[in-house]
Amino acid sequence: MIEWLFDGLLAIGLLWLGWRTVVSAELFKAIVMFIVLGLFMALCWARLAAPDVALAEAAIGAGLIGALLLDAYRALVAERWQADDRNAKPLVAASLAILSSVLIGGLAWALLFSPEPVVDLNAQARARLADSGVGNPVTAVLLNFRGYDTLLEVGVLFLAWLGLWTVGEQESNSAATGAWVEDSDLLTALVRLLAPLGVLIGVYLLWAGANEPGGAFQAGTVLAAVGVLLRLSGRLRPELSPDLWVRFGVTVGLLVFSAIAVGVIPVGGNLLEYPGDWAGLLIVVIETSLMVSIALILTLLFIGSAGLRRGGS
Amino acid sequence: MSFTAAAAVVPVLLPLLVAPLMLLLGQRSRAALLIITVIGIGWALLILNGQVLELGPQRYAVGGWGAPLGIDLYADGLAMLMLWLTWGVGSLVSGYALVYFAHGEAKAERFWPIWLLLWMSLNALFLAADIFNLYVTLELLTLAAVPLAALTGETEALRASMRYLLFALLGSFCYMLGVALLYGGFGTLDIMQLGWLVTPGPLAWVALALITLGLLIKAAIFPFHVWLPPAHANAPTPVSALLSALVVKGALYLLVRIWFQVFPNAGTLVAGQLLGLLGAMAILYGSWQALRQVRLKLLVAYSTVAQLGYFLLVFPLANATGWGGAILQLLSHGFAKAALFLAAGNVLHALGHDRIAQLHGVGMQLPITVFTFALAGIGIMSMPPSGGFLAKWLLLRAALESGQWWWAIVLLCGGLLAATYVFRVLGYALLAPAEQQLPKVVKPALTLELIPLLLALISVAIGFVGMPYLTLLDIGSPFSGQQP
Amino acid sequence: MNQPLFFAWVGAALFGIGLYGLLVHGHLMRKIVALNVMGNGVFLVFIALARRDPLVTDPIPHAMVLTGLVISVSATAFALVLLKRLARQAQAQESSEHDS
Amino acid sequence: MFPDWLAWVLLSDLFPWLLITLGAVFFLAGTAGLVRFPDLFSRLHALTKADNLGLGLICLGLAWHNKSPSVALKLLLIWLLVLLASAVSCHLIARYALHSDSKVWKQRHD
Repeated sequence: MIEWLFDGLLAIGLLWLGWRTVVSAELFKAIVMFIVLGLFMALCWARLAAPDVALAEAAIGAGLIGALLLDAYRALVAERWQADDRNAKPLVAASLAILSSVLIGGLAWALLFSPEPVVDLNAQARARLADSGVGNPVTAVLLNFRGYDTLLEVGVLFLAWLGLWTVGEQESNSAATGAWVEDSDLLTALVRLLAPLGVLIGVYLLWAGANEPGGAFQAGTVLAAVGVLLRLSGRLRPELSPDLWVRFGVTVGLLVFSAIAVGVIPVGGNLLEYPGDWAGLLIVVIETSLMVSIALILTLLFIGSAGLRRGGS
Repeated sequence: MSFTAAAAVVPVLLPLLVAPLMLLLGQRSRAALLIITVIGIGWALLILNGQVLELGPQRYAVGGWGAPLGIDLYADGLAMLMLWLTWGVGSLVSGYALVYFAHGEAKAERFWPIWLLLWMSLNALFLAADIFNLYVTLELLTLAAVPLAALTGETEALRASMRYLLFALLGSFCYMLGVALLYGGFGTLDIMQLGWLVTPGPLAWVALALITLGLLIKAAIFPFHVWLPPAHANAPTPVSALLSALVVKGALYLLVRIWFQVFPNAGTLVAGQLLGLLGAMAILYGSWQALRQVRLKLLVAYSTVAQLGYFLLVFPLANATGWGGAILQLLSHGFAKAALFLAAGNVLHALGHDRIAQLHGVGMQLPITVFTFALAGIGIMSMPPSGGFLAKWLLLRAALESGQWWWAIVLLCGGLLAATYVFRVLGYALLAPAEQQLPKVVKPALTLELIPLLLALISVAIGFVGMPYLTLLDIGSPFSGQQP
Repeated sequence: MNQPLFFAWVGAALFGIGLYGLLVHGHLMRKIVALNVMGNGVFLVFIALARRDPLVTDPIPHAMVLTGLVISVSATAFALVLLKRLARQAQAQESSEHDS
Repeated sequence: MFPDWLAWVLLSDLFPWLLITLGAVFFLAGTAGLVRFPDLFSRLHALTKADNLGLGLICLGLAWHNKSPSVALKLLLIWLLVLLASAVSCHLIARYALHSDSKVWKQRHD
């Protein structure tokens, strides 16, 4: 009973936040609602026994996307952008609402009559877990069973950085004219304390990921949080045009992962088929290099941010 | 196991490795890396092609686990044809781009890694046999295509790319929700296993509807075409060619994979006619819009909207003939459209504008380019002898044989409209200029004129390779064994 | 009714709400936020279905959602960068047109 | 020295729930302050003060309930981190507001 109460409250919270995100009259409110929605999602993942996802969601979904959205919001306000924000007319909006409701109804109907799966992939994954080289089933799926997906996904991250480099600008908006908040003792103290602690937690998550919730993505995101903190407080000011070190950093994960993926072909037989006892070690090497690239790329996403500045202009 | 068996992974892994190297090693090694990529992929495709011809469809278990736990790659005749198309158009356009970007290092430095990843994602998409892996390749494709479309940095291009990105992401999420439903209901992600396991029911129908919707959005099929013309027309010339010739084909390819392999029994009369109707609307509306355009590149882009519509006729005309015609349409349109966009780009570069009504005298100044435009136009307006003609002739035959004469009318109208817009451009271009005054032009480099010509020649030549094409297509086809 | 189905329904509803937001708003940033709501809905359906067996959760949807999360943050970040650039450039263009 | 009833309360299963409930009350108060208080500075005051205390009580209650030193240590760490983060972010927001001349509410005497 108490469980249903909790689930019910969680569901109502999710739906209400989702709804407010979509219908709030002001953009700023919508963004805040979305960030809170992210936190509720993390809670929901924890409730549904998905700690790996909860960790990633709290760091990425709520934290990083939230910061990115607020940053973009600030840039738009600073530019006084006359956005094309004509919303649909009431009649159109009503028909769209009906359309969406029909879609939700159809989905609910489909889910209600979902057949019982014949193939039990869960059991198969658990049965082969011992051969995967790691003890955390999610890590096993990500880096071994479905490692090919992850390899391509690292390509997506690399592309996000390339896209940023193509269309991004450095501290472009008018908000970037104010002075940096550098003289705050409290902020300095926070950075001094959090930066090493963040690095410690990141490395711990990487190391723990083999057998417990965690892994390269969670670790990379925590490191990126440190990077973003340094970036937003003006202590780290990377250039948009990357020097050789940055180029190396953003590609090292992809290079190491694909080199190992190909390198094991003569020994293991297939792409990404880690030979025997080497699986665990190779996965650690891959995850470490992935962590570096992920942390760097996620930090660089804030390259065009105005950062923490005094309220000028 | 030897590397010959690993031929299937080269088209994916080679560009994936070369892309970061391009970024690290810089300008000097660019041409060398490019040549390695082109030759490496071509060589791997030759081996793979041999295996497919000899042994039938090939499966490759990444990681050695095998589906459903692992991810399999799968190559049949259709996949081979798409891979060859990508290789052919990709290599030639790469050559064009080497010259095109020679005087703009800032753009070139960004173009090359992104384009290689785009190539990689196309190859990965054509080889994928796992519906979630396909989602990842679709996202790769989007996140590579959009920055390329925005490469010029002009406001119009940025606005078009933004719209493109939003549409593509909407399509992705629809597709991914369909994948979630299928996994929830049937417990596997492998296309072939799903084909055996999927049972009709609410879950399967809703999943198919979501996946189809997502892919139609990504393939810019009418009425979801609105993002395509501005995005394709405002991109740099080589990018326009790649986007129109290859990128939209990814989603269409996936559409037939899902419909004919995951839901082999879904091709009911109603669903097929409905998709065919969308195709017909795309043909008529796209051609009509192309006719009304003022700018050459937009005309070519609207022509893409129309030409993609022909492919959807494979759903009502689902038999060996229709299948052969529809796939051939993808191939010949790929080459012809790349040629058209490159030729249009040459005109734009030479004149500084691409307003159709002011093309007088271009035919005298840029004879090769205008000839290329005409040659590629033959396929677009489906006149013999060309791949485009053969494709539409097969579709026409399929329509008449199955008694669905209404598609034949659409085909004929589409061809007529296409002929009108192609001749409209040629008419202006070949017209003698007023007052005997030739327009001032910046002549493009010879390579920039020859490469589109080569592409146009290939699009015509495809009309003559009927038998080898049909042999390859038959391998692993849902209509395998039937006489087209 | 059981817990997985319940949360899968919530996920479906979030997807629909996000779709409504995407279509009804003209502002590009509202659209980006709405797309992310849709994404959360899809992820919730995945994770809910992984709970079919209440004793051992299925790790495969978890891995797929992690992949999806990273992809969606990449796409969102790129979309926002594009939006910022577009906003600045369009605004600059507009004001210069007003001046002349 | 130690009254029996106090020992009984501390050892009973009820005590951690008491702490958690008390913590929740503080959260509620903080939220009420956030919604009802007239200006940014008093809102920040209500939010950070009351919520930090509330979280501390909840952490204490959970640690008590769990009876494991390592869990207690983790909870303590969480509380300290939140204290630190909320102190700094409150400070930054207040400073930003001060610099951009946010209105300070004053009691009107009339």
